[in-house]
Amino acid sequence: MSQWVRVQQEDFDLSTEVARLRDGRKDIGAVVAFVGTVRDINQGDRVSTMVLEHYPGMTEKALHEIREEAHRRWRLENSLIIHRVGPLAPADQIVLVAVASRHRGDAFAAAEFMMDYLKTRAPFWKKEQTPEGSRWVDARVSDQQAAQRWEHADADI
Amino acid sequence: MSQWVRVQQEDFDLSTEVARLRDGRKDIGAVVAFVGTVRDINQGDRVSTMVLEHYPGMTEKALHEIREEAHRRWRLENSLIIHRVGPLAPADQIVLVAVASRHRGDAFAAAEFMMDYLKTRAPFWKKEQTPEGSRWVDARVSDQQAAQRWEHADADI
Amino acid sequence: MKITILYFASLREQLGCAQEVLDVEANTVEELLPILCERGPQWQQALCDNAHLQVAVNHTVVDLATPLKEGDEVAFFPPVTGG
Amino acid sequence: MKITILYFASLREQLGCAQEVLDVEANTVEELLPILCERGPQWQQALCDNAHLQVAVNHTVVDLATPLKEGDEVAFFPPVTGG
Repeated sequence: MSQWVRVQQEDFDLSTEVARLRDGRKDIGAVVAFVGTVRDINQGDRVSTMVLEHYPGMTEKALHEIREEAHRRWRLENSLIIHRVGPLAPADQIVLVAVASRHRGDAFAAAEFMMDYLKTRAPFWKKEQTPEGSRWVDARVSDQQAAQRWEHADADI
Repeated sequence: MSQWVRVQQEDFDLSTEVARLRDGRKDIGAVVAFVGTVRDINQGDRVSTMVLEHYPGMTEKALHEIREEAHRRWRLENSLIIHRVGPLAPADQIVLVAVASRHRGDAFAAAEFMMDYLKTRAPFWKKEQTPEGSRWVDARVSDQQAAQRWEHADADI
Repeated sequence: MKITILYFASLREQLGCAQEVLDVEANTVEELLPILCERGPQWQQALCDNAHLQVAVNHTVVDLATPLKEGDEVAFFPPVTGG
Repeated sequence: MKITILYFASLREQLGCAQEVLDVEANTVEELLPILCERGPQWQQALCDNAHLQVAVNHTVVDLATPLKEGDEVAFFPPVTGG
């Protein structure tokens, strides 16, 4: 696993990770960081805990490919993806995508692209605990649609 | 000055500010944070230091209006803007815009909107020190164009 | 030829199987599927009657026509829900 | 009537003035400008010949036709460059 793509049980600290991403570089003018967190309501039901399962080996490969594709499409100085697995509770951090670039337009677009692709292409699955028992979370059509926005540009590669 | 709009000389800590923004709330699923930093090159010249001047009173009013407009346009749970003034050096943090929402699309759009409007509507001015002496930074056409992308929606208000 | 097959998330639970090594003659994923689905109705339902079934071979998502070879790692899983 | 006038950034430096209180008869910003520009060529250049001049009255960006009244705070500045 590279230092810019990590799958881990442990929590992460946003400032620490962004400082590592920036590495004191003076050619960086913009950082966009996305943090995904666990909500206590999903599809109308209360969620008490969840467990994130993944496909070790393929997960890291998929995240690397997403990161590399972002670096092909935009002018980026650096980027990182951290995704947690294992048991999580509401308000816990799940995922961090952070992008550093010279100008802000590249960082905003690349961070959103990376999240949209992660949501539809990285092999993670959520199982929620609700008052009615546990259930696997269904994939969202809205996530598929968000990812499809970027696909016209796939012809470039 | 409210706790969600701050103009200050002091630096800020990203994790601290995002934790304050989220406030442990379990209905937040997405946080997008933008950090602007000082680059050591601008318009082809080396920048050793800069000073950020502003219009006290109007600055806070302009930032509040930008924040409120973002909350009108998207479904947001919270947002904050911190902008530094005074002397700054390359790699220093200048600005933080952070947005918390249920779903990521709102947070990404609102954060980019707030930065685009801040760049063209909030009364800050940068004076750079370069090897050729000091100079006031010129406004960028690209920032005007970025802000104009959002203006079709102004008719709503 | 020997291939490793992995099942994830709801599929793993439905089939009661996370991983197996199978000695099988199947030129493609499409040829492998009926062999697995013959095992019983829960296999039929989870794999062959599942419009949302995702397949990866050697850590890359593929379609059913993808050829298989000795030593391949085939994974079956539902649509992903990370992030 | 008395109004407060503020100058920022490059305008403040060109004019050598950050703030003044002026007792003046001007119904609009447009009527105020020539009064200031009569002070000399650097005023003419910084304010009246400046296509990029920005004006705020009471902390709101306005156009030149905006009416003025006793106690208003008028600010002149170049295009903003924060963020």
